[in-house]
Amino acid sequence: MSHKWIRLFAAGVCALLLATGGAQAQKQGGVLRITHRDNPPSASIHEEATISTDMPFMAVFNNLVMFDPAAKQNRLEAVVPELATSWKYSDDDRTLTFQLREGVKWHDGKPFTAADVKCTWDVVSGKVDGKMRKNPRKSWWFNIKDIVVDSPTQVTFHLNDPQPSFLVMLAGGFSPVYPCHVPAAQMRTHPIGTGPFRFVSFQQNESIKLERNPDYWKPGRPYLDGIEYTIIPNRSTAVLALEAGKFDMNITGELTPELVKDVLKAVPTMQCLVQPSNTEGNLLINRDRPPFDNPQIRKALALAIDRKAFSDILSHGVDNIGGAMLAPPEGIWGWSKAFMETVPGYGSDVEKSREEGRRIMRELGYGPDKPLTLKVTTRNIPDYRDAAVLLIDHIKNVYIQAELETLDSAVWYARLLKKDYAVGMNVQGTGIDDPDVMFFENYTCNSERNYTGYCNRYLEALFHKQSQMKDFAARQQLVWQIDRTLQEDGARPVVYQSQGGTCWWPAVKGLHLAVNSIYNHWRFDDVWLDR
Amino acid sequence: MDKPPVIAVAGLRKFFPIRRGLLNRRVGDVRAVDGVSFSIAGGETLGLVGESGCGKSTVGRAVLRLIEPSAGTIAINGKDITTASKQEMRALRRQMQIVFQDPFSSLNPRIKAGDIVGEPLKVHGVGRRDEREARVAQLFERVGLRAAQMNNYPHQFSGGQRQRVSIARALALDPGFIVADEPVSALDVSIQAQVINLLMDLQRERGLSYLFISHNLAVVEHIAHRVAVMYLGRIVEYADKVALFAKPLHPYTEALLAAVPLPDPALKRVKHRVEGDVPSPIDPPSGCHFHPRCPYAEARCRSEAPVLRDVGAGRLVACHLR
Amino acid sequence: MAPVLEVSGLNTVFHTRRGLVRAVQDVSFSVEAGETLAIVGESGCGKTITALSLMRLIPQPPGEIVSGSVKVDGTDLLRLDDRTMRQMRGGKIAMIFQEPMTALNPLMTVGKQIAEMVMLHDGLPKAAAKNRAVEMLQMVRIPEPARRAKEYPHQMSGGMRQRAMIAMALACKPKVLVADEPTTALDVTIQAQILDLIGDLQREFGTAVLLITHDLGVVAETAQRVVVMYAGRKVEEGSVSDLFARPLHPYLRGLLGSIPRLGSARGLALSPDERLREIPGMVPALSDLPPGCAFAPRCAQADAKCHAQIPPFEAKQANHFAACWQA
Amino acid sequence: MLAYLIRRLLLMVVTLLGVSIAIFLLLRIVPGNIADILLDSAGMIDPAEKAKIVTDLGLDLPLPVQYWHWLSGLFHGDLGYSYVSEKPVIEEILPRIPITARLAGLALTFAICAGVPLGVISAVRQNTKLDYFLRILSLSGLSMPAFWLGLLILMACVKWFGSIPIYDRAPATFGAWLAMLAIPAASVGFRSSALIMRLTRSSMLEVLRQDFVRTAKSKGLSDTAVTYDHALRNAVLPVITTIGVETAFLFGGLIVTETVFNIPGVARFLVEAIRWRDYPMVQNLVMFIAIVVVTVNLIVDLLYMVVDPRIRLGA
Amino acid sequence: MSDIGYYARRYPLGVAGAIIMTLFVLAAIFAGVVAPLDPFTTNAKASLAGPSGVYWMGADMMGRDVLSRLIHGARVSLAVALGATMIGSGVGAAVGLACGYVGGWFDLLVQRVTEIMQALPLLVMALVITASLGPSLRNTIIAIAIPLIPTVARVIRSNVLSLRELPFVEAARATGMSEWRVAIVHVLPNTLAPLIVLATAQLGSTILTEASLSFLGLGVPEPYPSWGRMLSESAAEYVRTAPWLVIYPGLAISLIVFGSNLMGDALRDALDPRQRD
Repeated sequence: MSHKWIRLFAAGVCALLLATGGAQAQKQGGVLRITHRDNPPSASIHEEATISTDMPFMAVFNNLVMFDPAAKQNRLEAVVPELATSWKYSDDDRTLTFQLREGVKWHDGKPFTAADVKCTWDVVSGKVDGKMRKNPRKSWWFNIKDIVVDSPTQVTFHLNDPQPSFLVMLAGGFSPVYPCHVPAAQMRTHPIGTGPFRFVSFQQNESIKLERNPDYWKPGRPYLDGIEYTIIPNRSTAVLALEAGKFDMNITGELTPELVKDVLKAVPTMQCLVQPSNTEGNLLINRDRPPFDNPQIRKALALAIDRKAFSDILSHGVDNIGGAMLAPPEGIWGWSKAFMETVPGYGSDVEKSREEGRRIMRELGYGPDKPLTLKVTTRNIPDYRDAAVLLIDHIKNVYIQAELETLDSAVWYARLLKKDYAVGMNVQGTGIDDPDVMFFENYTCNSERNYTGYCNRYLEALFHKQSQMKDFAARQQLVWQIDRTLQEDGARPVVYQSQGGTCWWPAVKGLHLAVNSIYNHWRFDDVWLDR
Repeated sequence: MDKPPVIAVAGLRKFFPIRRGLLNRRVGDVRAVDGVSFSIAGGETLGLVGESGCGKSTVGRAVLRLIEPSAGTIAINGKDITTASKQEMRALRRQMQIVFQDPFSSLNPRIKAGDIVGEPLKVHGVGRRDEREARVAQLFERVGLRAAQMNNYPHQFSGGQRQRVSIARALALDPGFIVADEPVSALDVSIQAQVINLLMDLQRERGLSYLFISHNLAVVEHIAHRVAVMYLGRIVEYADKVALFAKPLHPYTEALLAAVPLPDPALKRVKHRVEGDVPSPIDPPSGCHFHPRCPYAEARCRSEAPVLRDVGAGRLVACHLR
Repeated sequence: MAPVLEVSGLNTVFHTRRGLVRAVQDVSFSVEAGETLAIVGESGCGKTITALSLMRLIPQPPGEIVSGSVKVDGTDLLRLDDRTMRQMRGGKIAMIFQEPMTALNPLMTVGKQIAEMVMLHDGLPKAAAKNRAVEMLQMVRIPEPARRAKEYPHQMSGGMRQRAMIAMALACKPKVLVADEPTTALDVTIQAQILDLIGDLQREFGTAVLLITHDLGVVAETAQRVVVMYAGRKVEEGSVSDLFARPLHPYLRGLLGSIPRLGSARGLALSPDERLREIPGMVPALSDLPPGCAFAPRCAQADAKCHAQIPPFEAKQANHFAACWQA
Repeated sequence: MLAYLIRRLLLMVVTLLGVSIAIFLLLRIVPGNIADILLDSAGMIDPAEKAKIVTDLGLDLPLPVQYWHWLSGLFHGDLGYSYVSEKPVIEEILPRIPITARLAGLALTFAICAGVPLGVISAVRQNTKLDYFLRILSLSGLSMPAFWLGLLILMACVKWFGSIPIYDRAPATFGAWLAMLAIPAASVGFRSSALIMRLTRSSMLEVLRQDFVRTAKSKGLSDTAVTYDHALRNAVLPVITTIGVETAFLFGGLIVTETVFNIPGVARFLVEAIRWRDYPMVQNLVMFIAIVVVTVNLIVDLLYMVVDPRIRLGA
Repeated sequence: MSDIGYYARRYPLGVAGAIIMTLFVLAAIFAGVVAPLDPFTTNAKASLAGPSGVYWMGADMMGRDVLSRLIHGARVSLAVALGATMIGSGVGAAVGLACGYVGGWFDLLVQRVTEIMQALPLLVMALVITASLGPSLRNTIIAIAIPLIPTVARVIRSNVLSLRELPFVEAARATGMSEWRVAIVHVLPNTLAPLIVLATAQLGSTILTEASLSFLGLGVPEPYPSWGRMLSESAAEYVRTAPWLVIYPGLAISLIVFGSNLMGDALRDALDPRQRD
């Protein structure tokens, strides 16, 4: 099977890279040229929720803590110091104190202190109005009770409840420390960080340029003189330019597995990794509106989906199949294969599921001559449309005759808010492979991202319960159960978990990527060019 | 002569504004028709002659109020139509019709000849459909076409036949007065005679009055009873045909007559040609418009415009010298 | 005196949708230096095509000069190669057209258009050619010729334009001037001026003039000899006095009878109430000619023979030819 | 003459004012505004935040007030700030203009240089095999979508050179610059050249039928002299007029071409700005385009006057 | 019957265009019968299958038959072309007629409006309009039709103005006809020839505009297979791997526009005597 081959190859390349990475002497200099897929809405990571902002600007900043670049999976155990030199939990696990690095300077020369940390999380947790236009990850920080600056080099987070994953969230690429003295508006156009690279320019739809920060606190880093992102929306153009050597790598996860195969055919020495892109396609079912107020119909709909076909078509079989949480082996919290077989609609015998679905529909009075007609609403973006087209094709099997309605991005959320849809095809990404992020962001009753307004108080209690659990195995079991309930309830049936490819020339050295996140490894301070 | 003339025109003017400059202001006028008066009695033909640009066609249209005259009065059968409303005008059109010069553009190419001729009847609600058709057939026969040709489109006719269709259309409502605007000048010589004869026959039969506009003096001499000669928007001479052609009084009339080539090589005429071109009506010469070309012009002609005055026997001339 | 222009057996056809149209059939004539020959006929009789054939300006295709010869000073134009023909055009045989407005290039000054001719044929340098243009304009009696030379055609009146056309045509003193309806678009007073001008210049240069017209009045006043054409063929030829006094062909007789004559009011011609004599019917389409004499269907004297056979063009009297079985 | 110019300029102002109102209103009809877009880019946020954005940007003001703010800003030379990049609009637009201008200039040059001579040849050789070939060629030019042609060119580049032209703001050599712009310019200019060719052909045929061409021939001028000295000058007059119309059309071609070749010019930028509901950007860009179109039309008219004495000197 | 032969000889290119258009029209009408496969059914196994006996022109990523989608796509292109041209020409003609007839302030106003519309590139206007109406077949038609109106209106207006001066119109007025009747009976029918010529010429450009809009992501949405969108989707990824996805839709667009242009040319030659060569 071809996709296995890719994975094997990618894994091999990774291993090789890691093995040889340390052996060679690093070279100083050179500009890393990367293709970018679209125009980032702004340069402010805290205000955006897309890789388009996260990847190019992550190198401008530092976090308190980060994932060990060498660890292939982003998880609690892999969290290592960055601006924080050490951290310590109180006995009740409700306070977390960080010792901060000394002598770190912002790119504008001002010193970095504990106040900056407090400022940043006061704003993102919504306690203080930081004049940000948007704050998309407020739900991540529900557990912060208070932040106290103990001294310029020490800061303490007071939490409502114990939360092991709190550190994980701090380690993610979406959690940089922002300077207190720079207004939010400037962060959107000209970000100031402490990171290895300084912001130079951001030309809309054209390019993003970063340059080496000579005052970086990590001695001898970074190796690169700068990083240049060129925005090329057309994937094939980007790939051709990459192959032609006009770029060193492409923006992460943007190549389809099919394209990766192509790149490798054209340039066999090219390094490529196909990995989950932390995005999943799911169904938004309007459970407040007939006929989907009937759980039976929701179930029939879910039973019609052939997840394998989605994976086969959208990624030539590479896509993971799973629930809300990213499936293993890359994912930490996803169902095991055996467990998945027990979840309705996930069984390997699709025909059986569909027969069940048809039976349900017949009981409700539908049939081949009297199909249920409805509209499948989705955004006018190819990824969304493709999935929706497949969905429409699949649900024909349970006597549902659907028509596609595509919406402009500008109207999509307005329609969702108004609950003006029957079934929506949605694609969404999650910054960190962690149940706290997934559940609280998407499934709590009052989260902004809970598009369908799914609200299950019992499950919500379980969200909190798992959040506080320290024992991994037990917590994983509970997460599986929660995920199963979510799927069975048709909260937002997950259809596929997509994979994407990243390719780079062998000259790019010291690049460390994790398999369960595309958002967290773009500091580029270890990367060097062998030219 | 108690009966009022079929048409009486007095002081007719038609100025076309000249707009120039920033605000498209009216900076002057083309005095296309500048004070023209005449009348035509029943069964009479008035020939209106002059060279191109003299305003004769404008007179023809203004008389019918196809263009609105700038000043002057027009009376049809004693009734002043100058102020008639659009509605009234439409009704009045039954009494007056027009025949145009160009036999190609004067018929709608997309309408059958029969319908073209029948259209005036339809517009004025004359008769039932079959009655109208019969009448059109009758008209076709009268102007020398076959009734079967009613179903033909204009392009299926020759120039002379088209002009016959035009005449039939003009006759449809049985008007008393017809403006014939150069009706034969676009026709071949051998066809001209057919149309002229037709027009004259119709006049005799129906007592029609014609305003016969033409630049061809020979044709006018043949068909008209009285003749008005126009130069640059004004009538310069107005006389009975015989008198005019026998002895033109105005130097312009004289020049015109002298210029017409005669189809008779035996006639060796003394040639006295006028010099120069017809001046532009936008900026006509002062005084008598003709003075720059007039071999007899005096100082007075340059400064003072001569009025059209009676020189006896109903003959009018606008010249200081005659 | 030998004729300057000698046309014999000219046949020009057009290949059209409806098939072959014989626009000019077997036309022969000659013009001597200083002489004016008029070709007269109604629209579609082939007179303009004859003129264009002489100049070899028939658009090919669809037109084609099938046979015949056109000799200017003994040189047969129809046998010349293109290059030599170009030298003849304008140099030996020049032409003026009906519409002086459209016949002049609107984007070129009148002076330049004349100078171009002189430069081409007399090889004059530009400055001299310009002077020559002004001289020519003066010769055609255009006031202020130097100023007028710098004007564009649209700035001139119709009469002036036609004068400029004449100046251009005569600039290289051609042997033959073909004038195709030169005054039809002009007013009578201007027409008289232009005809006078052509006559004067003709006398001065000894040019042979071929005058194409439909106006019998113009013919009578300007031509010495006349060719009458009908449906692509010559039907009558003779001196102007013979033709007008003793027309032989019923067509010409009809034409002369059908035109109203100036002076009728003075008793010089028809009496006012007399009807004009009509020629019945209409000019036949060249693509659809009757088998015999083309005029037969309109001819009161036509008999069976007329309808069946084309009459030969032959001398009926001394120097007076006609193509009619009845004459 | 002066009066004519002033009149034209005044009419231009009226047109531009009309354009400003039209685009202002059209944008307001478009569902969704920048707040929705920002909400989208963040994957949905707090409605309160959305409301704040709307207030901050003055999107809740009455439309006439918003319009007046924009217009009065324009008169002071202040184009406002981009909603997306939050940079002054002028800074966003200015650097992109030369890119598109060069591309358009190159395309137009190509179009004229190829279109006019081929049109003349086609007309002079009317109904020959060459004419048919050129006519079919020009019709194909009019039939191919510019972006498809661009894609085909890209595919050919990949096939033959293994590479494709990637836009670079500062190419090393003039040759590189030309190569980089020439391909997209040719792909967008092909259509214009086809149009100009057709127009030249028909206009030339029309002129060649006219009396003065016959006069020129009767003077003994060679065919070349007749074609080029007499006919062509008359024939290009209508062609000049279309160059004005073509500018507006060219811009449409540039939108897709810049997209296909990833050229960061104003044309593609406009599409992005519309997608982002970046009102200040779209409004000012559209105004800019309208000014260019109207100005080009004015220049074309003036050019026409220069070339045609009938208009220059009054008919 | 001989007429057909005549036209074939007189306008060989026009006849070729008519044949192309007829084929497309037939394909569109009988898409359901002609198309070898269902254009909507996805098939994981055939994803990106190259041209073969089953998939003559290959299959797209979803395993849908390209040929069948092209055949069904003809419906979209023709619907847009005919719809937009008819609306554009109809409204344009009405406006032009009204301008030429009513004159005065109405004419001035409309002229200003057309100037405003012509100051905006057609595609830009269509872009903004589709954006404001939302993507759908109907809205795409409207968005493409609106920018056509000023062109048509201008041509018809000038046509009406010159027709108004023609003697036969004057003659109609002289019979006492009302102005409106003159306009409808005498003027309007005589503008039909230029209108048809113009409309045919526009057919092709409307197809191209729809393709451009769809290429840019607006235009006719799924499930209608629009050629422009087929191209834009494949252009993004398959320029090299699956060239059949790029070549065939582009070919279809070019061919139909080519056909309509050929036809338009011949029609213009036949209907507009001035243009006759």
